[in-house]
Amino acid sequence: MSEKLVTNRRTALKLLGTGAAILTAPYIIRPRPAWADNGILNVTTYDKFLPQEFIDKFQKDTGIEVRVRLTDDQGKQYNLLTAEGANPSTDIVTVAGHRYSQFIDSKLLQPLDTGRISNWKNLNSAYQDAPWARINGNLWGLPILAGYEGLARNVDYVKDAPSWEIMFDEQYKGQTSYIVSDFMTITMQYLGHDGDFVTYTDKPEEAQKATNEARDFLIKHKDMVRKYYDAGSEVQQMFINEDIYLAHSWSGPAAKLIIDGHPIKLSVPKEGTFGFCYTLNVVNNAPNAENAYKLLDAILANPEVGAAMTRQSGYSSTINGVGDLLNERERLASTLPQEEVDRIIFFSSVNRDMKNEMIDRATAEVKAA
Amino acid sequence: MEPVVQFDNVNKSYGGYVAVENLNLSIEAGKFVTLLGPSGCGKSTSLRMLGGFERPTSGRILLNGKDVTRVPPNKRNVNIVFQDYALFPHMTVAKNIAFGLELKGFDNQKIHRRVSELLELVQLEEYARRLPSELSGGQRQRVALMRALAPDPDVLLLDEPLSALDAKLRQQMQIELKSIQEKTGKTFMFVTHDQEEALTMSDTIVVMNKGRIEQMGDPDTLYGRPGSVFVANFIGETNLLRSTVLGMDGDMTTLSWNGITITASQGGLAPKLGEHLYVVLRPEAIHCSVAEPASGNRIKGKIRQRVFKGNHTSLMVDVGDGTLLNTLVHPSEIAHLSGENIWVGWKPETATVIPDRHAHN
Amino acid sequence: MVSSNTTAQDRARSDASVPRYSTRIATVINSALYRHTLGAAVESRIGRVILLAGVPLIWLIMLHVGPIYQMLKISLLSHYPVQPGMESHFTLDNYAIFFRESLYFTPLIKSFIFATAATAVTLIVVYPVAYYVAKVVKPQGRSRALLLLLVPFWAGELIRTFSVIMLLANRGAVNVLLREVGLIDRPIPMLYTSFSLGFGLVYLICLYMLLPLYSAIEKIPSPLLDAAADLGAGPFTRFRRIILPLSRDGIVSGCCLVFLTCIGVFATPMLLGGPTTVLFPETISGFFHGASDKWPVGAAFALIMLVTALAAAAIFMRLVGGRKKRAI
Amino acid sequence: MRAMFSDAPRVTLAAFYWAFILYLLLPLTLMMAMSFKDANFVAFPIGDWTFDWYGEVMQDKQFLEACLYSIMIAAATTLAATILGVWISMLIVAEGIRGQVIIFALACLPAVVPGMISAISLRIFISTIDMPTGTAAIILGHTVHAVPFVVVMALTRLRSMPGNLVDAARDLGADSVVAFFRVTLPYLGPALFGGMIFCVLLSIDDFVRTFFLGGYRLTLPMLIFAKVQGGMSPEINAMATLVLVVTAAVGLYAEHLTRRARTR
Repeated sequence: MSEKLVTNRRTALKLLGTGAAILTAPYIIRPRPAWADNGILNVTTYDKFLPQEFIDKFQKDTGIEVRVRLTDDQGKQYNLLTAEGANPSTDIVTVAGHRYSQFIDSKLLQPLDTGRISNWKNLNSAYQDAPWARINGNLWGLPILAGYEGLARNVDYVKDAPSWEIMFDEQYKGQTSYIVSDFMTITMQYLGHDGDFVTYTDKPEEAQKATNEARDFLIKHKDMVRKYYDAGSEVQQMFINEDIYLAHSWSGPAAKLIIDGHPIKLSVPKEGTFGFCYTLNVVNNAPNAENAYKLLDAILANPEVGAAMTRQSGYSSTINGVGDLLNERERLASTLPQEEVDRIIFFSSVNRDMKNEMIDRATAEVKAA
Repeated sequence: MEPVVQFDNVNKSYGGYVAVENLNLSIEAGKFVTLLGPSGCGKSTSLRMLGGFERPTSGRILLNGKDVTRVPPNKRNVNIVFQDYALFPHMTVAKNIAFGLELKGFDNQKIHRRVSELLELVQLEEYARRLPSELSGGQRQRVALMRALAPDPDVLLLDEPLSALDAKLRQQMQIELKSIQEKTGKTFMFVTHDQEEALTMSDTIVVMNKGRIEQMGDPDTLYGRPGSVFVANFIGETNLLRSTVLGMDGDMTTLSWNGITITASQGGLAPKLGEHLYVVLRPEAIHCSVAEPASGNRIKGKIRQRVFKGNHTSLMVDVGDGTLLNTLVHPSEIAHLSGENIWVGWKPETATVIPDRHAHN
Repeated sequence: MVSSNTTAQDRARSDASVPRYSTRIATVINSALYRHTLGAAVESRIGRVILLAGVPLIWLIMLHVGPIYQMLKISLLSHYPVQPGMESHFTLDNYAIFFRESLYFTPLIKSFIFATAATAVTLIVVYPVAYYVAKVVKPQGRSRALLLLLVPFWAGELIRTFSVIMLLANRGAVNVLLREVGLIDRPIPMLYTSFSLGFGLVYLICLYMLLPLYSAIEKIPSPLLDAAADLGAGPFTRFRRIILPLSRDGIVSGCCLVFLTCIGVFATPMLLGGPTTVLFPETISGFFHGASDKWPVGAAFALIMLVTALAAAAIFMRLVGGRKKRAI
Repeated sequence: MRAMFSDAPRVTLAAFYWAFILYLLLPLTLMMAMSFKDANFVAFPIGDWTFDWYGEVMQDKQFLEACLYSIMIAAATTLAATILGVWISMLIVAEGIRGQVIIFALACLPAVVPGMISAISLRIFISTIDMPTGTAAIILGHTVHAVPFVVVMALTRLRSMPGNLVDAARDLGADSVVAFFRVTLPYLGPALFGGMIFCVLLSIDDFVRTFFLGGYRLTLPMLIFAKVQGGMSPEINAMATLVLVVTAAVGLYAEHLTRRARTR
């Protein structure tokens, strides 16, 4: 009892003082961040998007060391870049179309100077200066893969699916799946509204009404759903395990199943759907922007890279000459009949804040219902 | 000769509670000293202060003449045997004993020799590699003792080390403890609330009550001539006869008790005429008989209760007005005491007077 | 030469019979280096306090409180990250949102119910296992029995989750087996339900219950059980009166670990849940992950969850753990 | 009669234990079986069997590097978290320190924060102290996450430690430091073993903190998550199987060694 260790106020203050001293110490000893080195290029992308042989060759040709960070999710990428603020640790990020404007709005990307990419001509002309790709007067990224939100079905159980209506058909109760936020916009289309909010400029009440209608519709048909999913690998697994027969799916994951020989078919129903591109983007304040352009140029010069990306993701490549490198099945999986292609609208960049706000909230409400 | 341990006006209080008050105590080397008292009397606190685990509120503690009041336990040459032994559960018996030696910086051979020697002393050689959890209570007790003895302390402190043992083992350990103390010649400072333990082993007993020393002396003195009602009550069974002084005669006092006149030894007290005193009368000093004893103090009584205790029988004798005297009778005599009415008697010199301190409390 | 050899051998022989004691400690603590640094520090009370409390307090304040403080700051801002040209000001609105709408309130309640249920189930399932390993298995076999329980956890959370999917899916092992045997002709949907979520969650976290329980039960002296049996106590009485109270420490810490982990659970185990199992962490993560990102609201909600979860754990510890009984 | 009754719980417990083992191992057995499937996605029925995935994994430089890197991080995390966790628990049980409940709550904080939030706040935090991302930052992040688990384990045991063991050590000449290392720490042994297992598992399993705090070197979960993103391929099962088999072998070997050391 007499050996009590009493922390009185003075010792506590001393401890705090020491703590503060240690806290500030790093400000004095400023280490030079390794990623700011000149001969380096930092890329954040998906697994197997950049083939090892390509990287090896690029490193040999340019003397630039390429460091790849693998990602699995757009949200994490976005949050990481945001948290890093003005000192990003990466030069190139891979952004999916539906996140595109969010990255741009948050000033995480820098405009793309196509003049610095001599192989820009190798990009499929449809993507070279597509209207949806130009935001605030600038091009922001190099489109590498194109995809769309499709209706995937197991053809052993679901013969024909001309309309999104089938997602609400009692026959397939408990056998469907979708990403809530994405399918919400499709449902708006299905119900005759504008799922991309382009026409709702200055009409928030109308937008809200349309959103609520889609929301209530999804809640009403909640028993149709086996599971709300987030990642492509989940919907693949559910199809393979026959947990579901029908799903709203991005074209890539479904196409991969088709390539692997599963009885899956992907279509664009008559109400239409949305399309998007994966883009490679140079990060705002990128420490090695110069090297980043060199890599983008090299990617365009080599259709093998595009082919690898297609094989890995299932999406179609935007780069000329890639189709020749794919086998029959791979090509088929990523092709649609022209009439269905015509139903695809690319995501716009108009009214994003309104759309995101309303859709996110409605999504939470659908999930919680 | 200088005492090994000296408590010099030591006080210890926790907040408002006084645990030890004005403790002055000197202990000679080689003695077996027992601090005896009920729980909460301050005996354990005193021991822990000597061990260094508590710091006195005021006063000094000297060890071999040196002031150690502010010296931490690891720097004092005293060792404790804890009540629950506090053996290190993850170390073998040998390693437990060696612990203090390792810290003293002995070399391996020397530690080994000392450990073997100590284990031999308590006949635990074969248990050297066992863990404490694999030992019996008595064995653990011995290991704890040896662990504390190993570093050769100036004083060995024992904090009620026998309380966790069963009655039979406890008696056995009392004898063993005493013999180890004699063999090693160490100063033992023993704390207990068990008067029997204290009487069996001690050279000196310090009776404590409410943080103060009540009386201090060898077992004979404390038993035969307790200095206070508390001591008389605490040590052994006793009859306390509240009496009034009628007169003095040399060492003896004549008193009036329960309507009769009795004589008792003064025991160093100087009684005044008419003063109220207690006469201490041990049960075994009382002689019971059918016939009236020829001499000494005597009174007629009725047997109210007989309690057979093996080697003797305890009789509760009503000597009038419901006043009961506790007496001890040998088996050889009990046969003669078949009736209810008997005489009780005792020799005057076997009874002592002590002051009536209850009046002050 | 010869003589020195023999003494060396002698020494070797005698060394073998003499157990080795740690004589180095004395060398270390008597060295000037030690005496003037650590040794001197523990001499004084202030030194001991600094030695004991210094590093832990700095660590706790910097790395446990620091990031939470960041979150607190963000949660009080109207906008974060602050965009150029936009003003961010102090507001309590992010907290008010939580109390205003049952949309966010319900998942929190659900989370608590869910975590409590998961904790209870885990405790009931794991307790007999821990007891078996700690008290029934012979000491020599104990580490092997424990090892067998530990092995599956090295596969990683994601892999274990997918293993559960392969077991419970419509074309998973159980359904395939039942169909082969002819018990069913349509698969039973087991996956993506509360059942599969519970099954998987217990599967993922039972270790956090197992180890504390094991270390608590293992400590109970076996003679105590024998003594109780000797006094005629049946297995149930023995369990209720002796084992259960003595393993209380383990139950409390195991339950806390599991409960706190379950409350904060997100991502992987969610792969097993159905459309109706929305938990609070998922709601929070929506604010960080959604397309319109709202860090301040997410941060505020995270703090609300943090405070309520810790409070729940504290109440639980107070109720079950009782007073700290420390022998002085 | 009596013997029968006292055996009944024993047998029931054993049966329960083995049922539990089955529960733990059955899904993993399926997972391992899948690693031999000759297709790009895992699913029943397995159909054609192949060893090719193992060949691929064994040659995958990325995989081996990621394993080593993860082991390195886990080891450093375990060491740091164990030291800090024990230190914090010592502070919590120390006599005379006030606000122990608060210290305990602070120590538990990181276990409750959802991974994503903890990762973001740590990322912002390390940039405010100007610490670069990379190995050190990952270890720091993992340690923060693992410390509460060590604290809870260590506290459970410390609370049941007889208080006078330390007194006894001090009495025999040990100062507080020696008493801690010779008595308290060994007494904590089994609890620390459990705590260290938690540390290793938490570190090896951690993905989101690693992603936010890491540099460009892959850890095992980062690799696996990235692979899963491209579809659940048997390749991932082969990786997990290899990790599992190797850890089980190492565990058994270590157990064998300690057993031999004990019987000798």
